[in-house]
Amino acid sequence: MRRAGSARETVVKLIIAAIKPFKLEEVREALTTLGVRGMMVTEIKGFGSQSGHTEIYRGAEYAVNFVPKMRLEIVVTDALAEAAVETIAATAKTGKIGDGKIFVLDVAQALRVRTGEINDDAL
Amino acid sequence: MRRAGSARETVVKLIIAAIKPFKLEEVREALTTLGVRGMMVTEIKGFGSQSGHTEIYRGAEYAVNFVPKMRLEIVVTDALAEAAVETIAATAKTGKIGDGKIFVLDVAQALRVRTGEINDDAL
Amino acid sequence: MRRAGSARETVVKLIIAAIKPFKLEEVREALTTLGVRGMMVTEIKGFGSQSGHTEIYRGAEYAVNFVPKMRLEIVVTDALAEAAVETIAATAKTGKIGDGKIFVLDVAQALRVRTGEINDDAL
Amino acid sequence: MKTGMKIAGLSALIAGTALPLMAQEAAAEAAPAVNNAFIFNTLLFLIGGFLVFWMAAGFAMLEAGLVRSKNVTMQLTKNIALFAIAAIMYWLVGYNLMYPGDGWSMAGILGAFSIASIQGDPAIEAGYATGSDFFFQLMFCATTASIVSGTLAERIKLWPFLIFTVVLTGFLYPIEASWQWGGGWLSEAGFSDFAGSTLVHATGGFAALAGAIILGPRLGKFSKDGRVNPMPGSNLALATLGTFILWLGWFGFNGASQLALGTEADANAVAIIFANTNMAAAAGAIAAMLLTQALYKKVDLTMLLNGALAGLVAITAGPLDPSLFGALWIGAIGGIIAVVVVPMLDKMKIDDVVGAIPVHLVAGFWGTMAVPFYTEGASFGTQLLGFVAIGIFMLVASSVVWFILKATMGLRPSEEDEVLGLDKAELGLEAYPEFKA
Amino acid sequence: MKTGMKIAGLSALIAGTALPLMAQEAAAEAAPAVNNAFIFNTLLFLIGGFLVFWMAAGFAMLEAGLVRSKNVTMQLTKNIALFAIAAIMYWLVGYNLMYPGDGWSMAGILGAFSIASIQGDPAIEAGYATGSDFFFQLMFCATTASIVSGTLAERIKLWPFLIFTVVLTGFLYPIEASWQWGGGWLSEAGFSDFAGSTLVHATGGFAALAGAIILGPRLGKFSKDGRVNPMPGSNLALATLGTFILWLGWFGFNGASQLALGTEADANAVAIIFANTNMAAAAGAIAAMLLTQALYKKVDLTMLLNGALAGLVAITAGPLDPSLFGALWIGAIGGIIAVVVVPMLDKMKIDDVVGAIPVHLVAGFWGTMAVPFYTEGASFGTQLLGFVAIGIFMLVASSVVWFILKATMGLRPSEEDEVLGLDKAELGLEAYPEFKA
Amino acid sequence: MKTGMKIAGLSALIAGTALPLMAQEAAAEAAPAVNNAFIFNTLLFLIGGFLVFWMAAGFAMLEAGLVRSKNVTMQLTKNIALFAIAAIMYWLVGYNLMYPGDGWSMAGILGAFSIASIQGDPAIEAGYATGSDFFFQLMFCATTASIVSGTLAERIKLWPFLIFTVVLTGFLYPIEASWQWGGGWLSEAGFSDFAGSTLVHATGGFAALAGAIILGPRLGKFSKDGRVNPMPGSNLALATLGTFILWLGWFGFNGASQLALGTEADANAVAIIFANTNMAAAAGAIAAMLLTQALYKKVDLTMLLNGALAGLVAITAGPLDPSLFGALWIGAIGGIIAVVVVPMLDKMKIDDVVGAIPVHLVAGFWGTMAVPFYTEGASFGTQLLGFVAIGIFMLVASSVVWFILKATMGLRPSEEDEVLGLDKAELGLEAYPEFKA
Ligand SMILES: Nc1ncnc2c1ncn2[C@@H]1O[C@H](COP(=O)(O)OP(=O)(O)O)[C@@H](O)[C@H]1O
Ligand SMILES: Nc1ncnc2c1ncn2[C@@H]1O[C@H](COP(=O)(O)OP(=O)(O)O)[C@@H](O)[C@H]1O
Ligand SMILES: Nc1ncnc2c1ncn2[C@@H]1O[C@H](COP(=O)(O)OP(=O)(O)O)[C@@H](O)[C@H]1O
Repeated sequence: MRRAGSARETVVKLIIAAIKPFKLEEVREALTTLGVRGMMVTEIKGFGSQSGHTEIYRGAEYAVNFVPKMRLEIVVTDALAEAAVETIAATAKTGKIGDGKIFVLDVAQALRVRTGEINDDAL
Repeated sequence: MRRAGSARETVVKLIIAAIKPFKLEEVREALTTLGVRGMMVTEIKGFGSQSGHTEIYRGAEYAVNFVPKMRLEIVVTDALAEAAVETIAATAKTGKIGDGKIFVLDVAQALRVRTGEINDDAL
Repeated sequence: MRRAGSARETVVKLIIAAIKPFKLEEVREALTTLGVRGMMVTEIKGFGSQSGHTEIYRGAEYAVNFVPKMRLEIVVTDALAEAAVETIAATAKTGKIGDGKIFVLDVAQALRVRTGEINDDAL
Repeated sequence: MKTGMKIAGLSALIAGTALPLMAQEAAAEAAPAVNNAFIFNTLLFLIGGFLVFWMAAGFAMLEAGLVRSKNVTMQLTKNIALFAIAAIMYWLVGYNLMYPGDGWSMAGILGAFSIASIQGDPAIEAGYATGSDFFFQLMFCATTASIVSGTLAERIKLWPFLIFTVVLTGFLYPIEASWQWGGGWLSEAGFSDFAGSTLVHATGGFAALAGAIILGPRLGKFSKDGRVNPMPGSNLALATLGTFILWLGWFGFNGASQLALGTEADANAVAIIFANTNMAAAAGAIAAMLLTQALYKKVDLTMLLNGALAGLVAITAGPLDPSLFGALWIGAIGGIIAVVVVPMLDKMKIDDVVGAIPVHLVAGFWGTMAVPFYTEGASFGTQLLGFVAIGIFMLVASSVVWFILKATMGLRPSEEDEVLGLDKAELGLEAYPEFKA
Repeated sequence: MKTGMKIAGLSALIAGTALPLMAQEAAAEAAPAVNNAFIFNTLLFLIGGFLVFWMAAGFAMLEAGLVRSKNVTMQLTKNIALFAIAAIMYWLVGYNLMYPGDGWSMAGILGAFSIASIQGDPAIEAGYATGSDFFFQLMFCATTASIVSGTLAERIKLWPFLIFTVVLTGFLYPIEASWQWGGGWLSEAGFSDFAGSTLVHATGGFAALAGAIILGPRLGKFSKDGRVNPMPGSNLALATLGTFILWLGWFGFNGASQLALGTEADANAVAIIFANTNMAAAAGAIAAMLLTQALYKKVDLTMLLNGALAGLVAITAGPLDPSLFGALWIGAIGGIIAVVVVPMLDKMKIDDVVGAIPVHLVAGFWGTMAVPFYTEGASFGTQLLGFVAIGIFMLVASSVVWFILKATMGLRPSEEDEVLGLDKAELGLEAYPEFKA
Repeated sequence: MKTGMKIAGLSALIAGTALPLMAQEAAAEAAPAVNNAFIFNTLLFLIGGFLVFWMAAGFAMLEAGLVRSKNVTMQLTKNIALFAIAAIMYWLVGYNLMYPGDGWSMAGILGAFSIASIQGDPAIEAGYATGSDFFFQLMFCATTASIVSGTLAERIKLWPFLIFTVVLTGFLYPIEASWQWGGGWLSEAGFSDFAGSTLVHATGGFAALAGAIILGPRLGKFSKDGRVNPMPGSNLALATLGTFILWLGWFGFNGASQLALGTEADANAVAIIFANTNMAAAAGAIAAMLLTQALYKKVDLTMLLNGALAGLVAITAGPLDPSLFGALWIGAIGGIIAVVVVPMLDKMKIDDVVGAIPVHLVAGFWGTMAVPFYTEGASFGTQLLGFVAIGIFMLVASSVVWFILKATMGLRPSEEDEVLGLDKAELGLEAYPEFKA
């Protein structure tokens, strides 16, 4: 197996996106059409400008600081990264506050457990 | 949209922190005061030195290897990163084992879905 | 506290792995033997080549796009990274589709909340 | 209470047949002996009544288990509120509208408009305590409303649903039920519906059907390409509990519909009804289980639950006369109906969240038509007549109400609210706030 | 069992009123005919008893649904354990302390100290089987204890709570209840509390109130700045199920408190009680629903549940005499009380997790004071006297017990344990271990 | 129904004992008065029957709560299906096999093979309605099957389990039960088992034990190094609800096993049984609670639940004769048995998911052997004989069936399916699809 790369050699990208839950299916389909073949999805509590509306429970008001969001992690080849980010941004967008964020990180190495393939071949 | 940056140009930081669940609210408030405007929170199972106490169920002993933790992901500007890390460290600290960890990663690009703003403006 | 490092100085590695849930315990034990002292585990929905089988509910067919996976995050010293990746790959492998992926990222800084120790000492 | 007890003890004694001494005096004063039949009949109504009350909880659990978690609080709210509404409306209007005695507003068609009263001394000659009859009958009215809430779940706002319930429990149900049980034109015509396959279950089913059509399906339930998108229930343990509760309550529903326990013959009849009711439910469950295994190569628990309920609905029109074998095949066909009709409705783009239409309407039709097989005097023609008449009345009447509500206050929440879930959007209260849905 | 049956069959026959032939012999031997009233009364106690038993499950589900998931196992443990303790203590001390007959230790104030016994031949003259009375009365004792557990949830350790339960079920409840139902001084004074708005519900409420004050609120419930921080219940489906269970059990609670079913008049009374009880619950639910909608622009299901229960508590002091309309407005006011008092307690920094104090104590007060509106002979003065007397006794007595427990073993877990949750901290067992809370 | 009512009212009147006028005529026509005992006995069977039916729901909830969430749908499916199967098989074969009357195929050993029928006029001389007896007895048959499903949970495929249930409910249970309750050789021998500690509970336990041994433990339950790996139940609220349901149902299980309510003596007996049954359950719960606290320094709710059930099983063989104190210590020992035997089974590598073997088999043995302490005529020798005889029969017979099923269709799912969970693997349906397990 190849030596786990140092920070210098960037091979693939990790895209982390927080989106509105009901957009998940749409985004997944869009990315599939784009050629993305996998992702990890986590249900998270999001905190941001959208947060902070108040609810009443048994006569007492309280602030809801967290809103449910879906967190996507997608590792893609350098080549695909930009398109993937644009696709997510376009599909997840409602224009209303709370649409979410997209972050891109560098991945030093990717590996497919089943086959041992690495980097681009692993995705 | 701007080209997703290579590893060389670091624009913003991703702070990943594992803390004790009951500290979440306190940490969130402290960060808000600091000027952090958003985060992603995930309930995780933590494994570490704290782990490994034993429980008894129906007469049989078993080791509890995982303890519930809250995992925070906060993307901040380079400028704010250090203060944010210090704030989390200070607020989450109880001095008892299991207080958690903080990790800082470089983010190549950040984007706000709603507006398309990127990097510092996206946060 | 030391200045949060820029992308240039890579101190430790973050290993992100998506594996089959029933492999979690095995992998955890293998990593412990290897000397890994902590990790964060998240239950996620995985999307990949394994996905897409169909189910029937009340007479209607539907595709199951997501399969439950365990997502591991392990921060290790540069020195340990490669061995850790190999261990996970070896232990999580069943040879069947859906075994999962391993991604390695560079971490600019690590900190132990309880003690303030950083980087290698924090793990 | 204890002090009361002492008195009770005495009165009991006096009531009790004579000890040598008192005997003569008693005879002398010609003290009228106790009419035990009156007590037995009243007791049957009360036991049957609390068992049918329990069915309200059954519907609540079944429906809460079959909706998605984001709509559970709303479903629970609707179920408990609709029961409370039924309890009040049936007192205010329903009871006398359904049982006008000789006070018909339109002979055999429209009953009396007056508030129910149960106070006063026992009317021995009636054979039972008025209060026990009111209590028992009220539960049937509530059951009818419970059926509607399940079909329309996850996409109808709280208030329009509750207002419909007011009309249904105060007017629609009492009117159509008066035609038969109030001694109206249908009973004259010789219609036979022992405990209400048509009068209660199909009636609720028709109101639900009208609502489902006018309301439309849940967002995303049917894709443009005609694909059906299942939305699995969030808690099958609750759904199963609900089914067990309904099964239990049904013994009161059918058994106490014998309306008398004062003679050996009545006691024997109630016993047969209990046994037949149980057999029909069991057969419905087994039939549904085998059929889903055959059709889909796996057992579908939700269909099995529907099958048991469909078996119960099917036997409800005539639980006394069939043999156990009769109950078995009548119930089994009910179970088959559930399995077959659920996907049919999907094809027709009618979104019935819990399968109430197959179970209560279609199996109710089957049960009504099956009566003549075992019950002398019942004819297929009259059974059909009754079912169709009530069907038309309920479809028309409830459609009118649904349309008025749609035109005035609107039936559906905004798309965004529906996607978010009614619990958060309309009630601001999640049923399982700590569990990640 | 079957063999037994044969004999039973026979005895039944002999018991059965005579066939021509046997008649004379029977008469000859002056064989005393069966006292059916004895059987009816006993049956009423047994049916009422198992319905009230069921309420223990109702409290368990209601409370388990309204606490946070980290304290569910503890809440379930407390509820089943407290019932078991009540069953034993009521036998060991409570029953004869409450029903001393002529064996008062202090006339009208303190009953007899002896263990309950139910064996032996039936005491026909009593009018009912002793065992059935013991069974029924025991359930009321347990109910009183169930009320306390909800208020103090999430922050009291298991053992001090259970020890308090021992005292409450063995002594406090039996003593105050003896004053009225045991034929003590309150009944002499003319106090009227048919099924226990004061004797059971307010009593439990007072014990809970004393505990809540001495124990203090849950950590984080009230911020320094006086803000109230809601802690939403973890499972509203369970809470709703619990409410339905309580509603069902209440028919036994109030209905069987008539204590006799052997005459047409008694049967009629029980029927009226069933209907009124149901009406009061429905009215309480509707009133709470409308009021929360008006106050908060949305329906609060938890308030609706509290409202139904408050309606039930309110009618409990006098379920027989009011008309259905009377039951309606008495119950409705109960529901309003629940909605209004819950936030009031918060303002007073009294942390009542499930709203037991508004529902059982305050609505119990209302129900007690409402009796004179429909019950002849009852006076507002005496009603107030009884409520206050019992209130003082319960507040003082339970405060003493709570303080002793606090001083000796301590009532609360460590802050860290409370934050972690009692399930993990004290029981090492989560109720929903697989679900991410 | 209402129309029917009118007639009922009349018949009731005629049935009712005479008003002065009618009296003579009545006498004249020698109109046979109503046999109230027949009605009381029938009513007892029906009430007892629906209470025992409810136990099926109790087992379903208890087991659904004690398995891991990935097997909940399967556990629910098995529980409702097994009840339905029992209902059909008991009618098809079981009832007459168990109660052959004089139609034994082999005197005292093997009953009659014929289908049960309950139609026709009431057989007054029998003392009860046939349908009510069938209904009641059927529930006992189903209970036996419910016991098996819990032990074998999480690792047996649906169909082999259901096929075993067919044999168990159609043949095994009816045969062994006929030996005693059918008036067979055991009853001749003087064996005493009032409501079935051995005939129902131990019998189910033996079938479960044979199955558990042949099936083997769940994957990962026991590590090679002999360590036991607990697999905590997924929903303790459901498990507790199930226990409350079983506790409630048990009043019918034991109480109605008196089989008669037509005399003061019978009513008194039923009352004593209710009280003793409750006491034994309470004592079992408390004993288990104290013992787990002593052994493990913390209360284990699941053991407390097992303890209550073990107390109930223990008193079932003789709920009438013991004093309340007798019920207390008999039940308490039952509770202790549960706590002690659960880990013993683990040591023997027998995987009993819900603790059914300790609760139903071992506590059933204890209850059977405890009978002579209070019941005259019962001897330890005969009790042992009966238990052993039935134990051997059930162990051998069910082992044969289990082996045949293993050899033909196989009992276990693939390792991968078991790891994935039976819900997804075999049923393709999750019980809590939205909650992250
Ligand atoms: N600085 C941040 N770091 C990490 N996640 C963030 C950050 N800011 C926002 N998010 C995520 O994005 C979601 C949407 O952000 P929010 O500010 O609410 O709306 P918008 O993206 O429209 O400005 C948040 O719920 C949170 O999950
Ligand atoms: N090497 C690691 N990689 C990722 N997360 C870790 C690592 N070590 C610890 N953690 C996280 O930090 C939490 C606390 O760590 P632990 O060792 O238990 O206590 P402490 O941080 O006080 O030494 C763990 O539960 C885990 O979630
Ligand atoms: N491009 C990707 N980015 C992030 N996670 C991925 C990606 N591809 C796969 N995964 C994760 O790995 C899991 C297994 O991948 P899959 O393609 O199903 O099987 P295999 O790894 O054997 O090819 C997926 O369920 C998903 O959680």
